[in-house]
Amino acid sequence: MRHSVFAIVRSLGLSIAAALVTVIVPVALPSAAWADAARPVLRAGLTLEVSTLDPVRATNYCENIIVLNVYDMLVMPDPDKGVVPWIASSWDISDDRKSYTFHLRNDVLFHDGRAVEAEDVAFSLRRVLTLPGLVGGYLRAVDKDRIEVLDAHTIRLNLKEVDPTFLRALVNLKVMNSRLLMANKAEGQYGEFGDYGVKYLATQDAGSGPYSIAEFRAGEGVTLKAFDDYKIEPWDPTAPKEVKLRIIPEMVTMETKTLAGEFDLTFVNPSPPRVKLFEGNPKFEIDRWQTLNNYYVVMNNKKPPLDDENVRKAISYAYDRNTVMNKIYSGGVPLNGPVPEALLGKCEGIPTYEFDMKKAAEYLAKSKYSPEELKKFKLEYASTAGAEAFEKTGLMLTLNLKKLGLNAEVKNVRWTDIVAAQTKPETAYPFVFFYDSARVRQPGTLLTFYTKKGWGAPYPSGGIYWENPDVTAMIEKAAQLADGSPEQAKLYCDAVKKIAAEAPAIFSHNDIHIQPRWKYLKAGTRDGGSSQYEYRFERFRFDVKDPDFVANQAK
Amino acid sequence: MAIVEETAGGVVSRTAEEAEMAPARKSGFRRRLSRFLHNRLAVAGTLVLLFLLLVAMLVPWIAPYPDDVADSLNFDAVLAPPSLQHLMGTDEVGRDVLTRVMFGARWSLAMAAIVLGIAVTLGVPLGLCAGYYGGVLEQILMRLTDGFSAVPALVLALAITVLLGPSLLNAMVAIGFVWWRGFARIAHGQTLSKKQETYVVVARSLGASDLHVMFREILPNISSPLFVSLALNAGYAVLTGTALSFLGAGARPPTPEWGQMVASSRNYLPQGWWASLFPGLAIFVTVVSFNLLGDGLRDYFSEE
Amino acid sequence: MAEPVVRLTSLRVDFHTADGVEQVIRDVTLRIDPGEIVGLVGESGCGKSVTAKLLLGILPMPPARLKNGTVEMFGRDLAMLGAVERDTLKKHVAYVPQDPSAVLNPSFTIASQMIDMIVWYESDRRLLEYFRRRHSKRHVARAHDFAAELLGKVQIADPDDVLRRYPVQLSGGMRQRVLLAMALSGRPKLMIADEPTTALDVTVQKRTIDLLKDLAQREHLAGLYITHDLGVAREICARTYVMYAGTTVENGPTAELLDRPLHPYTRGLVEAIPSLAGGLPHAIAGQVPDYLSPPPGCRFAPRCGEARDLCRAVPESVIREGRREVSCWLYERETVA
Amino acid sequence: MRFLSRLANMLIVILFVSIFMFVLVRVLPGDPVGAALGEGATKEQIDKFRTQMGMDKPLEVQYAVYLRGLFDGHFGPSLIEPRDVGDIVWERLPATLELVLCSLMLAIVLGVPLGIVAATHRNGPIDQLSRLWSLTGVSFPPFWAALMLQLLLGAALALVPITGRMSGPPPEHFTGLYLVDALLTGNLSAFGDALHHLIAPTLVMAVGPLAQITSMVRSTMLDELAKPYVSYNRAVGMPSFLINYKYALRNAFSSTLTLIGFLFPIMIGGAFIVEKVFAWPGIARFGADSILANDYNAIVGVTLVVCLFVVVVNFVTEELYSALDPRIRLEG
Repeated sequence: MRHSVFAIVRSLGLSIAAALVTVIVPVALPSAAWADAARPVLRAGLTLEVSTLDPVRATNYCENIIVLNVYDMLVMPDPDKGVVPWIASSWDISDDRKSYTFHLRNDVLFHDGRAVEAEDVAFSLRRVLTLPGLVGGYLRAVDKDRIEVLDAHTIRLNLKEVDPTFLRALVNLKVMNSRLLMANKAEGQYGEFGDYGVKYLATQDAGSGPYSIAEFRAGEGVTLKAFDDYKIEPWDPTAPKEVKLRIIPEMVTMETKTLAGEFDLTFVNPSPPRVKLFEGNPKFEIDRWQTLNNYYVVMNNKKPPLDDENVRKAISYAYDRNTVMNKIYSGGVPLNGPVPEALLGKCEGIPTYEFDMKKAAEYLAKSKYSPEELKKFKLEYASTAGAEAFEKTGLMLTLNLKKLGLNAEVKNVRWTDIVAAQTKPETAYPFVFFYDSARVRQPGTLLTFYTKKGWGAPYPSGGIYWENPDVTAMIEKAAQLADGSPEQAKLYCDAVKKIAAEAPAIFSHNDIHIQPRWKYLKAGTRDGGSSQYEYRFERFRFDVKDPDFVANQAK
Repeated sequence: MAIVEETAGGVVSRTAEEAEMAPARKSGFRRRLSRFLHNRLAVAGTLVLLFLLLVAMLVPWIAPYPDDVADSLNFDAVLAPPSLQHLMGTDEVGRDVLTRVMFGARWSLAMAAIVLGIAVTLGVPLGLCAGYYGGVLEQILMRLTDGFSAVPALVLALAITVLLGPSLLNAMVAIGFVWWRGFARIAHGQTLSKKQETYVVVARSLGASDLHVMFREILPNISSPLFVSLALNAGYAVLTGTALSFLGAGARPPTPEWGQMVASSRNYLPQGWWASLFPGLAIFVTVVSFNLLGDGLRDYFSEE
Repeated sequence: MAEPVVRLTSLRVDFHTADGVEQVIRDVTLRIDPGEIVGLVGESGCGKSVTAKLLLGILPMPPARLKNGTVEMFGRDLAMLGAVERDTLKKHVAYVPQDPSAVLNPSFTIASQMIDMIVWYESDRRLLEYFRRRHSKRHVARAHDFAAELLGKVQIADPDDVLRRYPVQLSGGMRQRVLLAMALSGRPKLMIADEPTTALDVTVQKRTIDLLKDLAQREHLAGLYITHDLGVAREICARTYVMYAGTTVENGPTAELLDRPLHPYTRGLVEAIPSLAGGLPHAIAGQVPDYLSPPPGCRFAPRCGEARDLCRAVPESVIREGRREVSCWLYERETVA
Repeated sequence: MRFLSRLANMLIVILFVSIFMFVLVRVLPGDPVGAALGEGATKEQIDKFRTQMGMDKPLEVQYAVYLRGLFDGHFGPSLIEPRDVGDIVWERLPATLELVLCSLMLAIVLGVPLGIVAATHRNGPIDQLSRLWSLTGVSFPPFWAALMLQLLLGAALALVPITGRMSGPPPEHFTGLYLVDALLTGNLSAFGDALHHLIAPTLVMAVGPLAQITSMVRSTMLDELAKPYVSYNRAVGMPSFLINYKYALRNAFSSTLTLIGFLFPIMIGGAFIVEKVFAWPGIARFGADSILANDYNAIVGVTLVVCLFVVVVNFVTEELYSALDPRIRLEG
């Protein structure tokens, strides 16, 4: 038996050696260096799946970032001015504020080289209003049957009712190449429009934006290429000429790869302990800016004991905003009332509820419910499954409520189940923690949920079920006024004060966006005026001489 | 997993050689016990499991920070590394990891118990009937088992859990519902081999009812492989349960379930390695212990 | 007298198991002279097969351990030999195993297995040489012819047909003959047959025994024939050893030994044979002892009708009638051995 | 005949699973539409979507539509991705297959020799290690092992990529298996790239199967080595090499084949976790996401395709098994 041992050891050794070769050889092979120094490449990780590139179906931040770089709009959001001309070089508004005439630039090209025309705008608008999807909701004031193409570069849109948010909402109208889509339509239920190009757009683009889609690999990522004929803004030689976005579902992996120089920046906030890691790295710069994300705890005002104003106030006092803002989130700005100051303008005298357990107890004592009764109510705090910070906030709140003698508990619920529950006062959760990204950047949209109009919307705030006739009247009146006018601002301010006085929800804070990036990259350093518009990549700049840049580009 | 589902003689099977070399013996409890005790790893596994059971029962009294099981936040001690105060450190909201790992033993043992309870209740009678009656019934039942086996357990359990509504209890039910197929196979195979034995034939000729024969005559005689399989499957059930929790379909935070703990602490790797390392280790140790126990039981029950 | 082919002296083998040390072989002394077929008889579990395995070098150690004694084959002490030399000796040993159906590899044809063996013996224990020859058409063809010739020697009518078959396609008797043929492929000098006919039915048994006897004569084989069938032993073996519980208790020329057994155990065995003259056989009461804690002296004492106090000590073997030897306190030594 | 009846069996199993899954997703509670539309969808939009997906029709009508779809490989539109589930699944399948097959190969290549050495050197150090390994290797929670390995290999040692299938552009598409495609097109850098990316996920996926294959090979080899034909061959002086590798392994390998049939579905289950951690763009990651999002068509599509492959692999291993074992071949 003995002499065969050698044979066995040999064969075992061989297989181990083979395995080692498998491991080592690729290490030795240089990864295909297909980065070209002359064309700086921006690399970043996406933590959510990109399941469509269709602007109408895009829902998560990753899809949004791609879409807003591939498509252009009539107007461009601007953090200071609201919106600025873009494909539309100018526009006229009728006196009744129900009719908008846009004059389009005539030098804007789609990625296939065809000029953007009014017909494309009309097509895109009809498409967004016809297809199911979120973004259509922002444009619902538009009368779909009265879209008038006046000439190749002029279009008039008519509203069914005055909508102060309309111009800002136009950011959601991505202009698409109608002919390309019609040439590539698939069978569908929209008559002559087939499937409205839904299938095609899932993986292809039909835009006129600064980048076109070079490659989309489902589950892996998207590569964008600079559109050389982009005319609205001139190309800078140090702007990314190519953008490689890779889907990395695990946050920790994405951050590791960023630290390793495989990515240039992160789009989402690292968790507080990990921020330190970037802070401690001299090669990184961290941008911080206040967002317009309104964090609040929605309360179901129809569900006892939350139908009692005193109970709601007590709960508001029991909410430790500073802990949430600074320990759970990485800093923020307190939010008083449903609208952030950045949108509301100066408005003094909004009732606030600073964390104070004594006051909370006092208000609870004033409740029409006895302590025994109060104890019997089961107060569920619905936290969106997977949203860790939501859960931590809930733990804090329920812990404090327990100290007050209330029976509260955190329940992790899927997003779909939350929004489904919110549509009826009987099923709506007592508490839902959420943030509104104030996508349209106008107080009116945020305030809708405090009027009957917003009741039952499949959205966390749809489950507030609170109203006050005075507030409703003020909000309706403000909608008729010129957007941004002092009269309108005053009305919104008064409405906010009245809402805050009855504490229908716990108003928490606006968070701080934290963006770690390699120093050689100059990216947006403030809110882009609408969700994710800070990530228009053509505005990014590289320090192409930085050795780190050169080294990382090769990775 | 498959082999364990398939045959009771799975992962480390006792070999024919071992059987052959052992001279003829009178089998008896003592001898079996001594053989079991001789398998030091099996004894170690059993001790670990007993320890876990003890911890699970006594945890509210022995855990260092019993409040940390769920409703506790300590933002001043977030992700504190292991120290004398916190032997396994603290997690992302400052809860004591050791306490939560200890509480987690409850869920994992419950997972094993409930999953196997459901699986055995469903699978064994089905397998018994299939093996005992044979014919068309056997064909149908075994086709059914094949069908269930063709979809990976994790996938089917995941789908059922999600459709029932994600929760730990639903995950247990779903896994149990998926798990019966292995037991059905074993019961079926064993019943087939025992059906012709004298005591069964005698019982039948004496006019005993089918139910009596199946459950009073056959079942006790096929219980050894079932016991071995129970122990081995317990580990895999725990693994599957924690995997479901990791994917977000099982336990939800703040439930201190091990898979869920790894899932919610993984964003703090590598700095907060202790928060995901220890729950993961706990899973590993539990599963290994179940496997060792199963291995020992196989020795215990093995025929000469 | 010529050098014996096999000589076992005072063998003692222990088995180290989970339950303790089993003293399976306590004292085996055995000799086979050239051209002589020696029987080894006893109940099952007496250590006959262990003895054979020890001779063949296939007793797994551990758990087994040779505590005492020497094994000599062709005049060489096996313990002194290296593995290679020991294996070389095996070429000259024809092994006829107990269960012909289990011994042939079910996955290969008879031809494949026989050619493997023939080529291996020809390659002089060199693996590379073996592979070279095994893949050379010429060598394989030659080995094939030799295999057919061997099958002819064991009176197989259509060797080519048998060679093509898998073991499952052959009858038990056929398989046993194939094994006999294989045993001859190394041009052996010694045959070790471990109950070669137990698994066969009676008519086939008879023919196989005749064939064995015939072959042994023609090929001038010495042999050890293990059996529990005293009738078979009488037919084929010149001398016979009786083994009980790991001890060779008695030996002598087969006919004498069976006609006038000396040891009470041998007597018990002979009485257990159903005789044609009628009368029920008397089975020996009791069982082979537990090797974990065997009786201290004579191992047969607990079952022996004539046991005395003396039997608590181990009996020495004494020579009787010149050619017979027995280990029992009933007999006193005639001459100093 | 036996072949045909097995084929029929296979079809019955698939049909059974398809019916079971169809009923399951429709009977159990849960509303998928909200998930598909995302935050802030209005009630009208949800209803519109529902009609569009045909979910307002009676169950039997839905089943008819579903069955018709199955025959031409369509599973209906995905709710989370506006494409047909069939397209998504077929597009993503190669990634998962590549991962599973490579892991299986790794497990076999390492496990079989290890098992043999463990068996032939019983109670030696390798054997002790392999026995310990067979108990521990199957006990690693895959998600945890994946995270830890990722940290160790990728982050700490920076040895291998820890996400994705490729850094560079993929090779020209033939099979979708990058390794195969790269070889077919002679694209060596793509081959190296793909192989490099395979290392980490493959290691994690192979841990359990390696343990099981090792222990299976070990114990069947031990059984095999204890058989009379082995001691016979030893007795007649045949070399250990032939006995171990030619005789025993041949017989032991058939049971390993059966094991592979059982390992396959488990590995696909494991892919559901490994693909997520390693950002692997396969069917399993899509499956996990779609299941968690309650995407009816995707749940059915993914399970059916997985089931199809499991059944086919089992079929193939069984056929191979009987081809290897003359007893079955001759009796069948």
